[in-house]
Amino acid sequence: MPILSILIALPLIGALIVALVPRRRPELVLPIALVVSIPPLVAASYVLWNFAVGDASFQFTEHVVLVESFGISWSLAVDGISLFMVVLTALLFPLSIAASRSITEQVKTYMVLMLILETGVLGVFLSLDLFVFFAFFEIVLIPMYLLISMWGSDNRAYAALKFVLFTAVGSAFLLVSIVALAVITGDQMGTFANFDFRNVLQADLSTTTQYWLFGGFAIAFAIKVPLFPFHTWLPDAHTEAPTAGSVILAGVLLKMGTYGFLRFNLTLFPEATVDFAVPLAILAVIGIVYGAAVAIVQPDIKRLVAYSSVSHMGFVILGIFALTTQGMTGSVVTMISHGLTTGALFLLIGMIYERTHTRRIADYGGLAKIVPIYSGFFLFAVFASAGLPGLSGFVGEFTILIGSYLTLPVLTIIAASGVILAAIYLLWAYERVFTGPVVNPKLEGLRDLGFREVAIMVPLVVLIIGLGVYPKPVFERIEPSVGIILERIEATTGYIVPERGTPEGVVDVHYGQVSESPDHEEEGG
Amino acid sequence: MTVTVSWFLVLAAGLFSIGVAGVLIRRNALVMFMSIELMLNAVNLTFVAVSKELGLIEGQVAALFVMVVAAAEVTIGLAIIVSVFRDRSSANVDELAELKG
Amino acid sequence: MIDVLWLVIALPLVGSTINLFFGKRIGQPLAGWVAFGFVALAWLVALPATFSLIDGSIPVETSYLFTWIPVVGADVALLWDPLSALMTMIVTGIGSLIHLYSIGYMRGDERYPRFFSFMNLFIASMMILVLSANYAMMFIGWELVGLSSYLLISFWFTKPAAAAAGKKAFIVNRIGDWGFLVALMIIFASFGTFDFQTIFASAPVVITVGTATAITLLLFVGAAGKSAQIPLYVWLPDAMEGPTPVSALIHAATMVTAGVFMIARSAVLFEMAPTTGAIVAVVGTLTALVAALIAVSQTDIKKVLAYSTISQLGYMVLAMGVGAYTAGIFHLTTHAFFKALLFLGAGSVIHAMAGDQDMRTMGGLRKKMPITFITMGAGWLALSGVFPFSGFWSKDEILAATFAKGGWYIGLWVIGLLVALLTAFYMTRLFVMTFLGKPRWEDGVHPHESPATMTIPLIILGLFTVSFGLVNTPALVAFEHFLEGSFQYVHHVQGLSMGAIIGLATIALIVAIAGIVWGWLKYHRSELPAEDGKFWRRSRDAFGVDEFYGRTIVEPGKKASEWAADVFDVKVLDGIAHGIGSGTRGFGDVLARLQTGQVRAYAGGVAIAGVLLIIVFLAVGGGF
Amino acid sequence: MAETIVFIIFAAVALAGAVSMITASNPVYSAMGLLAAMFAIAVLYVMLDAHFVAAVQVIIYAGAVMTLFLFVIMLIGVDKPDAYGKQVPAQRVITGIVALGLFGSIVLAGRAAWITGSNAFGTANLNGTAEAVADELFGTWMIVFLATVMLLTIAALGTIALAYFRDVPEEEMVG
Repeated sequence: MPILSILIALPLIGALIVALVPRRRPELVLPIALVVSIPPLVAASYVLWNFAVGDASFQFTEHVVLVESFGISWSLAVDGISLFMVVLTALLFPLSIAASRSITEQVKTYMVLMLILETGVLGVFLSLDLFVFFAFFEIVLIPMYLLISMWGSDNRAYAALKFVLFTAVGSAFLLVSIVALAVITGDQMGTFANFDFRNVLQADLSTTTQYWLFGGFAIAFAIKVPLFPFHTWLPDAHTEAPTAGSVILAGVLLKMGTYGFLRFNLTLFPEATVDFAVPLAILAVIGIVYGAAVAIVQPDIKRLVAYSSVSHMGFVILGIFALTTQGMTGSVVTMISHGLTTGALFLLIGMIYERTHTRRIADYGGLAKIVPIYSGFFLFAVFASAGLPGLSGFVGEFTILIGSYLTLPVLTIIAASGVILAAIYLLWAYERVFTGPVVNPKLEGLRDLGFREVAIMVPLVVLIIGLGVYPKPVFERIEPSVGIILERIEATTGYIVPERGTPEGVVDVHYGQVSESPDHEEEGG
Repeated sequence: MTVTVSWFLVLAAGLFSIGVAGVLIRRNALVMFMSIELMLNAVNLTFVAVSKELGLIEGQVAALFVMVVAAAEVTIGLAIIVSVFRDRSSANVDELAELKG
Repeated sequence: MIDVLWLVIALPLVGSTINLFFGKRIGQPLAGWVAFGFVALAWLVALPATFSLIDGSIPVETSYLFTWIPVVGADVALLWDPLSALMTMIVTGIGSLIHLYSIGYMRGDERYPRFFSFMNLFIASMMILVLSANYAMMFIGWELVGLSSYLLISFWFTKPAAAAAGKKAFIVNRIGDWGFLVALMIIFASFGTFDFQTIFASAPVVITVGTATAITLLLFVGAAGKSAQIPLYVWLPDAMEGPTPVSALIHAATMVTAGVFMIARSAVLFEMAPTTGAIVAVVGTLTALVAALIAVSQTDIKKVLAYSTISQLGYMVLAMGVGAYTAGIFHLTTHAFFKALLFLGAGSVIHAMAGDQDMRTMGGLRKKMPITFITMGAGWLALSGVFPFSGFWSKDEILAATFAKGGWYIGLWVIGLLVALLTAFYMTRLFVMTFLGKPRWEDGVHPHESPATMTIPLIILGLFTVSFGLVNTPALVAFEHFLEGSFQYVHHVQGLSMGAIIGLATIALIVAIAGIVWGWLKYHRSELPAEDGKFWRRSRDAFGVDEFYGRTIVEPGKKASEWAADVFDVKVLDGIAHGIGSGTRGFGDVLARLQTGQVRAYAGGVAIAGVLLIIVFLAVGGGF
Repeated sequence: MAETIVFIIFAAVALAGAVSMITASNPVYSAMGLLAAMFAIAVLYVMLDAHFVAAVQVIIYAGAVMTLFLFVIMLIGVDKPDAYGKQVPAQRVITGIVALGLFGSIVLAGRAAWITGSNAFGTANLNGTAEAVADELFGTWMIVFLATVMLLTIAALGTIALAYFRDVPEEEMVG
């Protein structure tokens, strides 16, 4: 059963079904869209359930040749890295659709675009053919542009255009690099071009070629992530987008950038990766501190969360380019966790925005008294985002920091200060919005969360706690896939991954067998 | 002095060049159109001449296709000219500068 | 027996969850009893395991629960050794009493169940911290107690001061956590594991003194945050905005001692780094002194106790610095009893005074609330260091250990004595102003003794305050003997004769009594003495440290952020993007001028280009 | 020899017609010039054994297309004498240079490739009858032929559309 193709097709079929809803019954659109967004989640769960743990290779592979002479094929597969991105995508879409009740104009178009967007995102994470990957990468742009520009808030036209232009600039570099890579590969295989990831992987690239291609890929993905200093589209897009748009943008679209780094930059251009790791890590650390610092003084709550994304994604990039197993695994976990926590934050902001129609922090105050359930959820999301241990954010960032220190000690120590800044901007915002006396009379009598809204939040809360307390199943699936990326880098360059930083002489004391004698260290040494 | 195919070709080149000159100097859309037709004819002449030289009938077939395309083009082109003329009572192309950047 | 230890964490967590979701339905005061029940149950679970450890029937053991983060080798595992057993007893024992006390104290608060939910969460977090078998898990507890502390300080969040205090506590603690986190990175890079037993067993072989110094200094940054040492102590006085039981449990007895606990836990590493030890000792002493100097002038009863807590934590940290781990932990224990007692007593007084915390409007409460008076009297004498109350024994041990170090440590010892004098003075001031003299109550206040749920904990704590010091006297060293299991890799240096110990104790006692007499003479009179003068004013606003931080760190930081947000991001980065945009548009405008709209111009262009192309082809192909 | 004379005469007619077409100020004279050129080219086709093409040339071009041209000229009116244009002063000079340059470069480019040299021009027995052309056209080029059919249909539709939907508001036309 070509489960991955089915997975990609399901939202598209759903979009078709939604499109068939009679125009006279707009109230049916949301329930139907919600229902059709469930099958992809089921399919993704099926993939997650049947994913073989400890297997580093691609699984559920599908391969159909599309254009023989150009070497283009419909080639899909998952590994430990894309697996969770797919599940995250399939999870966040139903939630954001459910949270889109405030959309009243052209609901049908909206839902159809959301479902097409889902197909695009799933395609990005699943396709192994560079051509198809690029196609999906671009397909994602269009619905997102329309979502922002049609259902966004006041400044939406500017934000949508900025989003598209920034991303399109990156895409141009990406396209050129992909084509160049395909032609080089094809040349070496004796055909015109070849876009298949596994063939591209075999291509013999000179160091200079690697530099150029790495640069092309890196610019595209760095804009998508976004890495400092390419981040300025993000606050505008996040702020102006409708709630679901922000959730998807932060939750999965940004991950397309980091995923691209992992899947393509690191895997295809090992030499360039080793040489460019430190500059990129420096940008990442600047992004961590800068994003957090700028977030502190944002007057708009959505902008604040947007800048916090810059900071969090900086951690992800740092973890990736630390080139250690821990750092990279932590990065993937942070990608998941950031999708959950920032998704939760944007959903919550959307819920209060529906009631008050303002995002300005200064307009709020004392909300905790009026809407206690809402405040409880918000505080939870705040702490999850601030990286409180026991919740998902910490697991990823902690692993990144521990792993990155092995190769980039100074940068990592600076990056760790992002943890302090995160507490500052999040708690200060919480303080201003939720505590103190109620100053704004408009806030009196605000409705607390209803059953539907609680039902949207609960899955996220459960997953955030689950990932924070027992992340082992996730780590087990990611680690082998990350391992082969590093193995490849080790095999082709002189770089050596610091395994666990274990020097000579460490004693492995097994649980329950601790010796009482102080000269215990001689046993192992 | 025997006629060779190259004579026809040189003639075709001349006709083509005259056609180009016509497009460039005339401002009447109709005459410009005629110049284009002349250029197409020059090309046809080349096709037929080379067809003769190589003994291949395809050259003549190509000439026929060119004629068909030319006919279609003339139909549309003249219709456009007529409707533009009806709109502004002029067939002067210099007055049609809507595409000016 | 150790296999059920996880219940010590799980039980309060269950209690917390029950109160969070069903607390409203359970209602007052039953919700409080539920919370108390779970903590007491946790204490009961830990009790037999502690006794087995005391009589040596079970060894020091790690109980593995499950793997947490496999790539960094972080497991969820519990370490049951004397140190964690002691902390467990303190946290669950005193925790139970304070829960019991809160049942009465918080009566009538509309978020009553929420309060108990947070309190239970705190107990669970603290248990994670003390029972952890590795640094990673310790860090979880470390941060979670910060969370509970935040939630409880800003419990009355409608007061802006309470909300701000909670935030300040969390952020300042986070600064310390940064140090802890970096220390963890170095530990992992050096050892490849976080497991205590492995690290302590192999530390002397694996790491150099330099690495040990780096690790311990960073750990101390973390400890300074949590245990309120210079320069990170500023959050603790503000934390008094929380309900008084919270101050007693978290900000006096248990959480603030986490830093001391962590240093004691890492004793092996600290032993390897004498430089760190010296820094720790100096910082501890200075903190003790500065806090005591501020405490003497405060008029808010809880503020006095808060600065007193900082000062006493300074003592404990000093003990850690001079390597007197047992003494420090001993003081931690006795301090937990008497400071919890004092806070609960203060809470009882505040309760009686209908929420008033200003000592200047108290006085003469002795007759109105005899139980509170007597128990707080015990706390006063203990904290002042009067023989034979518990505080005397533990404080004396620290001072003796400092003296025994010799050299410039004698200076620290002198400062320590000075702090003891100040401590006795300000505690006498507090006691006299509150309970003795003439009533200075405002109109409409009718003080009364508190209900039994509040006085019973006071009595129990009072008994411990009086007697607990006797478990570790120069004659009977049961406590030290018990803790030996935790410091098996630490080499002890003992250098004082019994005569010297008794001599030093006598000096300390004399100083304490001098402080009491001084305070008594100054404050036990019909009129309160005027406390003006430069020192009093500076001391009352805590030497302006908060303002200093505001001026030098907070404001410039905010300015920098604003600059980055409003100038750099918008003008520079977005400016570049817009510049590229308008540059492209300008270039387009230039090219647009070529688009005359003249068909013949276009045709001419095509023709010229055609000619040129043919010429180029000819030239390239050699057609000329 | 006769061929040479025929060629020279009709080549001269073709060139003269072409030149008069682009120089005549009255569009009707231009059309007449083009008509002459087309007839001359048809004769040249016959010389090249392309009988069928020659016939089509006369019927389609000289007949249908030129009639259409004349019809449109009459419709628009000839009362507006056409100038050579005055936007670019040196336009005629430039045009001359471009045209000459084009002619020169084509001849130069063709010089090497053109099949000069052979005495009798071309293959003797190329049969450009309707039958031969039809064999080729409806055999090998069937699909292309059908495509041209579609093209013509579309052209017809387009013309109808242009004539039919012309009541568009003024501002939108200009917009």
